[in-house]
Amino acid sequence: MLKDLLEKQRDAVVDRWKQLLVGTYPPETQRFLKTQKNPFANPLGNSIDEGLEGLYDNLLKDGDIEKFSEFLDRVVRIRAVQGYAPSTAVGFVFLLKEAVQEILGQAIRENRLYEELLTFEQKIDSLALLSFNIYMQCRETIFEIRTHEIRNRTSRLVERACQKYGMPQEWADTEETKA
Amino acid sequence: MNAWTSLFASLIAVIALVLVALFGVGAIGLDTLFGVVIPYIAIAVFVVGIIYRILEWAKVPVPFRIPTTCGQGKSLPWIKADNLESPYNTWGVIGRMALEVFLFRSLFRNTKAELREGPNVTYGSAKWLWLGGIAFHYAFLTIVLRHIRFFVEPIPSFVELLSSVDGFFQLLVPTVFLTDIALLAAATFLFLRRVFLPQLRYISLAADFFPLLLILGIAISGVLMRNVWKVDLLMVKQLAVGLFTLHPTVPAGISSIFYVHLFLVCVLLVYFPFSKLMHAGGVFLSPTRNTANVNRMERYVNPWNYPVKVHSYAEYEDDFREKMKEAGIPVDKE
Amino acid sequence: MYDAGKIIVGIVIFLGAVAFPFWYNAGKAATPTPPKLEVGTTEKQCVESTAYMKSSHMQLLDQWRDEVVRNGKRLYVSSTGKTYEMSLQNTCTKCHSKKEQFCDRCHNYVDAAPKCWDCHVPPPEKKQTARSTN
Amino acid sequence: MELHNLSKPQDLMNIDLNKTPETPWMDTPVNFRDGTYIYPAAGKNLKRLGLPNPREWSPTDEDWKLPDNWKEIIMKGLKERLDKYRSFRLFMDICVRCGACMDKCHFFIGSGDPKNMPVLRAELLRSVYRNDFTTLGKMLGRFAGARELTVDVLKEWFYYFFQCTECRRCSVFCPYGIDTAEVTMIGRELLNLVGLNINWVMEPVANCYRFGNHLGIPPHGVKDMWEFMVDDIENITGINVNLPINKKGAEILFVTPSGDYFADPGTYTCMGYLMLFHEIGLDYTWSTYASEGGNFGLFTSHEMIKRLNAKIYAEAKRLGVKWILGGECGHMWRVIHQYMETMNGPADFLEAPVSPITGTKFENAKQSKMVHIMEFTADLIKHGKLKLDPSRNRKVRATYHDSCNPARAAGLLEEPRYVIQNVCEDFFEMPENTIREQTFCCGGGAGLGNDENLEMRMRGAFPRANALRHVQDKHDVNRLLCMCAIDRATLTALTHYWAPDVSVGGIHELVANALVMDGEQERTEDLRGEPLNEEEEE
Repeated sequence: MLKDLLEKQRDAVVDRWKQLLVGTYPPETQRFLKTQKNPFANPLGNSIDEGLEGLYDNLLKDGDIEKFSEFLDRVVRIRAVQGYAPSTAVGFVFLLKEAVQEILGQAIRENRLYEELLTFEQKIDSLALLSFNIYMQCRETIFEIRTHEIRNRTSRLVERACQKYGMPQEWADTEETKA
Repeated sequence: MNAWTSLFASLIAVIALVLVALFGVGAIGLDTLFGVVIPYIAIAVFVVGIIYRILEWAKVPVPFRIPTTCGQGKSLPWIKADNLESPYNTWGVIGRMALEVFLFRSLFRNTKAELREGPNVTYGSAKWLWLGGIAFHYAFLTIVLRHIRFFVEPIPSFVELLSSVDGFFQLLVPTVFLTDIALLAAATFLFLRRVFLPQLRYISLAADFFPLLLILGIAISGVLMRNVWKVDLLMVKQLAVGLFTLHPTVPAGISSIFYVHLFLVCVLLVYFPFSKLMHAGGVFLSPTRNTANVNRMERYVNPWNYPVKVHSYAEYEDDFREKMKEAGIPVDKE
Repeated sequence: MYDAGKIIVGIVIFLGAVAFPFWYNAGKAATPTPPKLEVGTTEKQCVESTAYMKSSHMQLLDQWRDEVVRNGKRLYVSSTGKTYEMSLQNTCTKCHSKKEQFCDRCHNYVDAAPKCWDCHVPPPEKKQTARSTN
Repeated sequence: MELHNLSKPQDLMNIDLNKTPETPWMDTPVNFRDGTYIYPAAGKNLKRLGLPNPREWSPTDEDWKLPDNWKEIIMKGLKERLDKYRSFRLFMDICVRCGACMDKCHFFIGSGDPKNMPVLRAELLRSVYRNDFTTLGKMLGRFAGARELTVDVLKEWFYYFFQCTECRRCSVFCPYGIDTAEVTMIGRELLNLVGLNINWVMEPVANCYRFGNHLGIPPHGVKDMWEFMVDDIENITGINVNLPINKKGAEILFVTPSGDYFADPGTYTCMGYLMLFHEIGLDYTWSTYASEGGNFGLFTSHEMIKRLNAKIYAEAKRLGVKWILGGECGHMWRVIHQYMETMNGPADFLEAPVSPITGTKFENAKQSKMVHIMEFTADLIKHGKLKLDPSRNRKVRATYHDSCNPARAAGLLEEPRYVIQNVCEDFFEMPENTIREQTFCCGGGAGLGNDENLEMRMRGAFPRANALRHVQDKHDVNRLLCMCAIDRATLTALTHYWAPDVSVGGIHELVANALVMDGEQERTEDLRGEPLNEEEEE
């Protein structure tokens, strides 16, 4: 059974997956990410660890979508602001395929577990789609923050102006009111 | 030039220095040059160089009091102020500096116990830097002090005491000094750390590898001379005392390994004032550590303080007077 | 501000420390000449060459002690083929009878603490000299 | 690229499993991609301040329109500063690159860019210093870690010195106390000499210079804002608090960052001050001229700090007050605590501050004559001068973010905690190595809190956010308190992204919520206009 293999080799596969993901950071940073274990001194490495482990475990026990989202969020939320191309930001999900191939490839071939592998990989694909959703949410949040911030910065002024000159507040930001 | 090039360049430089001494003394017999002239030059450069560098710093004023406060500052009487981390008087500053200089307080901050995955509380890797650093510096200091036995006659009792404590375990003959091992181990650790930690390798310059390798060279030649290729200590001391009594003599036949050791020491002395090794003097002058956190309490003068262009109230009122009056804000000129 | 006073004090301390061997020696009127050793015998040849004895006698003695105490061997064959009894009292101090003028002078000069006298009794006439010089 | 080349994800992600040898940092130039740099200062702002080389330009341009003799200007400027600041000269000389600071910078931790390691940030400048000012550097060049100043190096400076929030966290861990903030400050001064500055710093500076506040609001506008708050307060409490403006002969001049009266959520804190001062009957005044406590000069040059800061003493003198009280702000307090008295003092015309309510002498401020509001309020509470009802803040489960400057430049650690614990029932500390002197920056200090830099800010704020999320998960924390106007703005963005459901606010907002005022109506709303209790929401 592929599932047994995945369970037995859990640490090896997850480690390899982490390794591949950490490989997307500059070499000087990789060691820091790998060795500093204090979650507050190294939040990035810690989030990657927790995120990938959580995802893997939930893949094995067919966790629900909320759980997947929660763990994906840990990793994607960071990568969404680290200046990566979208593909790089969410593509780490596919690296699991690579890790499985490397660690379990031989065993899969020997036991002819191709069908199970196909099913497992389909799950990984779904995970990738899910991670794209989360990525987009994060990006939207960023833009939302931008607009919020600009509004907050002068919130009182706008409010006061509206009050004083009798403008309905919802007009304050539109082109018509400026003209 | 990347870190590897720097590393190899430094290594080659140190090896070349060893060869120069071996060749100079062993092959062409320049004992006097290596035993007298170079040591005198080195001591002179060391002393003058360090004083020069310190005066260079001293010439530059500290325009502002800028302590990095690492604890509660002095404010209300019922709030406990931390005089060592945020000093509010001279004693606090002295205490803070002493902790910094003698115990490497700031480096030690790295070393809190931390909770790792799993049930065990363990220490983070950073404590090794503190440990390596402090072992290195104290071992070096002890070794220098121990060497006084070669420099003076009669030997002061504190030096004898130091040697007997250092050789406490009386392992092997001649007794192996603990500080020799500590220095070798610490310097090796600091060196390997630079080579194998990618982050640290990335920031390392030849100027970082060279002094470490040089000191390792000094330590290794010293240990070899003591425990393997023996030298005649009577002659060594004769040479050293000769230097320090200003009656230089060069006894014939001191083995080349001694001159290698001495020459590397001389290079270190000459290199010292012009390199990062000046941190030894600089640490005392660092304004973020040696200024007290009393900025609002006591006057501090910047010697080059100069008048700047400001937008005065009068100009400001001129800009807005009418509007201010309209809004009922008091104005100076009606 | 400059803190000139404090820096000057610091420099003076530094100078004092670095110059320690200079002023300490000057105060004690030390000379570069090492102490004269009195061998205490007319014998020209020690168990091994003088140069070897100078630099490595401590190791030879250490080796002798181990042979005698641990292995019960008492005879040493030197590099020249001569046989000696491995004994501090019967061999070494027979010639080097003046501990103070020989062993101590040199050992004190370079501050090397021999462990010989932890167990062994120094040669007898040394005591007399000690008394007479003190 | 053909499509089949895309088939392997690691190709797309540029993962080279056999990493090529590192390019040395000296030879890795900056890549100005959109969203990674801050917009340059508009020429008009430089002109207003009389600063050099005003022009329109963009970091993505090949040609930065530098003056022809830019190199000479920088070198002269560098020499001048080496002779004026011992800190700077020393920090150029004594770094041993031990690496203690490497992983202490929030930007490095959050972004992984090695040039964000404090040591390397400083090396950017040090390498040039070595090349032109040290014997070994001149002799050995690259072997001594020296490199020539080129346009590429200058571009690198611009990129990375405006990617440092001058938070001083690295300085806490440095065995020689090397403070990257000092290096960054000088680095920025040098850049300023050839007209390389960012607009988000220069515009507030230019505005503050002329109008007295960052947004460039004229006096009547400022007064209007304050009156607006007075109205709000009246709606909530039924009390019309007094609002003294530019009042000569008042006992105390009050100065706070303008962020507190224009920007949410600082406004609630500002209302807090008004209510507190009214309740204790303080004889004080606001000033429209010195209406800015914040001082973006700190992010420009030492000279600019002085030019902007001069207004505070000048106004205190003009109004004839006895002493000055300062509001909740971060870098403002670095300036007031560490620079003001030296730059613009001595303020002999003022008196050593004494609290008119409790009689406490503020010994620690006897020379500069300016007291931090947290000291003032803590003293009031200690003497039982305030009637407080912390249960009015019962919806708030608070944690406290030490702002960098009050923590690491003034040592103000206990006062805010004392006040918080007296006005709020549920207070939880974030993990030990992320608070007090080890506090993590909000990611937006020193002029970096702008829109174009948002992603970099989010990266830099991640270490702080991570600690916040920890107390959010563990203790249901829903309010991040801070005493800094920049924090109040930037932490809001931080929580929005990293820890939704946590709001941000100042401490005096909570003080005013809890403050039982004489003759007030029964309060049903907090200062934010939200119901005090859950039940009332329905």
